[in-house]
Amino acid sequence: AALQAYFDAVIAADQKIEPRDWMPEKYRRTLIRQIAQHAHSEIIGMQPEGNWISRAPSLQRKAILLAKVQDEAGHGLYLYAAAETLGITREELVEMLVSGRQKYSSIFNYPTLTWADVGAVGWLVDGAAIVNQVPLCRCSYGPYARAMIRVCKEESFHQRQGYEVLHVLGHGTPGQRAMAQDAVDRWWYPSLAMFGPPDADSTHSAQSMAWKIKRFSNDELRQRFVDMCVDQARSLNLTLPDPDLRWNAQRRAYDYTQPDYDELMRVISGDGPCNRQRMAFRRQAHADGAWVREAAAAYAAKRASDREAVPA
Amino acid sequence: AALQAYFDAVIAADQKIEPRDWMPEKYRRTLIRQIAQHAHSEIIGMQPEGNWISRAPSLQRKAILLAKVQDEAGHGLYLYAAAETLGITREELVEMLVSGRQKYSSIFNYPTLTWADVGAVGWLVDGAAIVNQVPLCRCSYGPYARAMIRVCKEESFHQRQGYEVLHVLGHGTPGQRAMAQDAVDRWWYPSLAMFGPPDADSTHSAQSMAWKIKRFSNDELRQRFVDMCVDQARSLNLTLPDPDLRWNAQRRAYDYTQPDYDELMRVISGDGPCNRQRMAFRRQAHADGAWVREAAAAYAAKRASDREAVPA
Amino acid sequence: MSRPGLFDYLLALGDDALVTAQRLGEWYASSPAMEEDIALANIALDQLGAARLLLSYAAEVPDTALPARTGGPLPVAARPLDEDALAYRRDDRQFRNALLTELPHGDFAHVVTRLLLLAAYQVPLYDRLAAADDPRLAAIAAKTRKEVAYHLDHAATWVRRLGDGTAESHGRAQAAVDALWPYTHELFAPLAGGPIDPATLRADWERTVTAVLAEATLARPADGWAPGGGRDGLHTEHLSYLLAEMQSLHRAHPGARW
Amino acid sequence: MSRPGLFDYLLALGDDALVTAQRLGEWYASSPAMEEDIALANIALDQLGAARLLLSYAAEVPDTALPARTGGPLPVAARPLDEDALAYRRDDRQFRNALLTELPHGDFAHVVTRLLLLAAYQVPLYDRLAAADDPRLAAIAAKTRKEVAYHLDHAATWVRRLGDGTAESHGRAQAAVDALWPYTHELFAPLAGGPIDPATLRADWERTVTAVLAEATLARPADGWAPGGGRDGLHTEHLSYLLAEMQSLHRAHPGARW
Repeated sequence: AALQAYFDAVIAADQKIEPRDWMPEKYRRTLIRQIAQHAHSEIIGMQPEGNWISRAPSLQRKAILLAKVQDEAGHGLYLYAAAETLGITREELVEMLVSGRQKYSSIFNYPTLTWADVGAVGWLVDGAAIVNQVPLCRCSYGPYARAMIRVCKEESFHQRQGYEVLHVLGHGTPGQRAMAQDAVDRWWYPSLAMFGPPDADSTHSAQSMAWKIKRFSNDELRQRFVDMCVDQARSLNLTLPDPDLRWNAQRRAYDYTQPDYDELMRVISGDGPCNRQRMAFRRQAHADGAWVREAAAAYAAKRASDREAVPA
Repeated sequence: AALQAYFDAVIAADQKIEPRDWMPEKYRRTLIRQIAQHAHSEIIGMQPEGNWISRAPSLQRKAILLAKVQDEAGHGLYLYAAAETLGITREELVEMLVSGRQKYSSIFNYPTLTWADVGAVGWLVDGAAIVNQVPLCRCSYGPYARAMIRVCKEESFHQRQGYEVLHVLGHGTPGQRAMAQDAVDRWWYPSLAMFGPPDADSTHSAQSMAWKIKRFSNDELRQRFVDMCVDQARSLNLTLPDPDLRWNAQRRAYDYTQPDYDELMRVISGDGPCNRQRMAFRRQAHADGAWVREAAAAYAAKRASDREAVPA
Repeated sequence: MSRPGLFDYLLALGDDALVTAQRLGEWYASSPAMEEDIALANIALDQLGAARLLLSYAAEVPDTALPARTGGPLPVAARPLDEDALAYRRDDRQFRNALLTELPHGDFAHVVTRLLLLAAYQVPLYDRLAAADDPRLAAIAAKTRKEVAYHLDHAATWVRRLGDGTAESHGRAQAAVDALWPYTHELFAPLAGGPIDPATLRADWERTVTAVLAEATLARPADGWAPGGGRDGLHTEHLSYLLAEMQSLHRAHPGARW
Repeated sequence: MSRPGLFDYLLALGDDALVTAQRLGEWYASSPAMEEDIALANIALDQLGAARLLLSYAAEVPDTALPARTGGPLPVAARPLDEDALAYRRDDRQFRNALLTELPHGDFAHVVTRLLLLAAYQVPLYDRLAAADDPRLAAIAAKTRKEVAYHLDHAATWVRRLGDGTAESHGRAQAAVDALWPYTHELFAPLAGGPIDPATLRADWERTVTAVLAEATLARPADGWAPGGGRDGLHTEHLSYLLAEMQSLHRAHPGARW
């Protein structure tokens, strides 16, 4: 009870819980689930963008895209490390991903059909991720908050790069502009759905808000994202595919059409365009790497026993 | 001795030896080797041309190329069937190919680097093959002679198609013409080498001529090929890469530079640009097909035992 | 004949055939026996032949009958249209083939299973189209129906052999059926511009496929997933790779004749 | 600086780096551990960076210093030249990379073995070029030498682990060494236009590679086959597929900026 009181006081004071601190089991499990899902999303998220590395249309864009996909692997690593501070191993986390027992962000179950999708993913998907994640930099769990600071910094860099890709296309040839508009048309609603179901239907939110794992409601964040995108779309010379999008002077915010939450549920439950492809890719890479990981372990064991064999 | 006399008489009378006839063991073995090598060449020859099926630059050319590669499989089949009449099984023949114990024509160990190579292979390689093979339509062994009649008919169709590919390129854009000239530059000498070493160095020839398995010497056939190509090259708007090529009014034939027979020997012995690739491809396809062949055999066996199980 | 939507309808059928031919063409010299190399090349040639007839017809459809978005969000780059402009100068967002046809090949079981599932649809399709009001389409269909009947027969023979062959072949055949099954639903989705509602082909397809699977001792999957989008130019990530390779040479030489 | 042959020399080095980056880029998210995904992407980025510097320099070489056959039998299509024109608008017959770099990837053993064999050559190469008379080339080399030293170190670590790991990994590593070895000879063949005779790099390379193979308990192959031709634009059949994919988008939009 004293432990619980201390925990509550830390949360109330906007201080950080650290790995050595006592924490409620449910707080720990909620955090593991959330951080793991975020880490898995980075790992699976390498696929839709990696899909265009080999075909990037200039060497500079190829370098930027390679670096971005590399950063995603890096984010996956920090986040797995943050989750590990909660008493779960990397092996367990990876196993949860490849077995399908833990989810990753549903947005990565959509295909990247054209080069403009690389731009749209950067602008919209990374943009939505940032809106979601910036508040997490003040999350109550220290290692997660610190990981998020680093992740958000890089994500905003990626978002900027995505914006630039679309800016060039939006002001390019008619074919390029059409490609960009098509990508924005396809990614807009799935990006809105990234903020989760409407507040009325959101299950875990209340407890997470109390624990300061979550700081704003799904709908608040979604609105923030919409407001941010409207102006940027104009600069991109592109339109958002929502005929009902308009400024509401009373709310001082844009009214907009909600995404199709039934579709979101279908994709979450496994029936998106690429769920199986993404999982098959990840499982194949994991399985193909088994002999290498075994070899590395065997080699390390030999070196360790060599050292032991040295006379004292 | 009576058998030998009958055999000699048939050969002398330009009649055909048939599978049921007695024949000298060495005649049989020579024929098996020659027919098998020819069959293997058709099978391996599918690779350099098949390499361009997926990228043929028009649908019509794609259809023609697919049909040609299909014909090569067909030629492989007739020729294996002709060899089988000499008392060897298809399985043994295939095994000889994938184990590397029997050879295939060295020409297929060169890569097809551009689309123009498809034209050059048709024009020069099939052209040389026809010059080599037309006399075999009168070969003393009946099944082989009959197979060659069919093969030669189709080959001359292929040669015509190769000529047409080059003709379009030779009269096309500067880039197309350069591509065509480059292909002819690379395939000319290897095609000359297809007729084998100069007569002075040719080992099996004398006996084969006596048996009417072979009807002209390597050098006679090579000269016939050169003479045929010179005029055609002119119509193609392309040049043959031999500065010493010129009409010799006395011989009533073209003088020409001999191919590099040392290179021919290196390629035959395994060190051509593609020997390993061609063999690896063939072995892989053969190995990948093993489970299918087993399934087909198991299925056939079940059907056979079903039939036996029917009460009489 | 220039009904609205005819262009897209011809593209859908033509692209199914073209992409099928392209995938089969990748298998040159790779099948388990020479006889099968010949058979697969034959089938590829038939599909390619049908594609050429359909795309040539599409290329001649008057502009007035074209939909607002000619074959997708990007304009077809080459005018005048012909079969090669349509095959080589459209991007994947402009292709109308069903996703089933574009999936990369796995093993031989995958090759023949896909062919079974596709041909079982093409047989009643071309049977019905052979009686269509549109004489040009009817003529194409009359030629093609005989060919796809052979494709169906050939594929069914192999699926029976593999399904009822060895344990390994059974496992591979079942895996292929399971992987491909969800993509069959798209074949029966509404398709504007043609004389036939694809849904009316389903009963025939079911009968054929169910019978072959039963003879092959293979289970019919119970999978509710029904991916689609190909008819609207929304493909898998695989198609653009297929087209990059197929179109590379043609596009590298703008304006050239071949 | 505009020695005759400089253009081809820069292409040779730049194409080695570009094609290496392209092949490594195919491995995104496919390696045995996340740390390795990061490392391989890093190496790909370094090689791509070197390629960009070298091709940009090549693009600025004055026309008078170009050889008669500009980079091959086909003319480079785009003028003015820049790194993208050279990367995206040359055909395979105009690429100058060594064949070693273009071979398709097999397994992870193949990836790290190729990297070892290449980096063991690039380390002494860029060390020597860092002292070249040509200040621009020297500056590029000074930057690149540090990067390739890391590549060598990384690859050597893996080859030791795999060679001296399990029986399976040893077998795979030996198979990779055997398959790739013949292609190393080309690295030391004469190369005009540069300040260094590649043959003089061989002793260093031998020392490095022999030591790593010995530590890895791997046999040094005795294979006399020495395929070549890459420096003259005579490649394997694999390169044109790599380029078809790499160049597909760029070529589909002539004249566009990205």
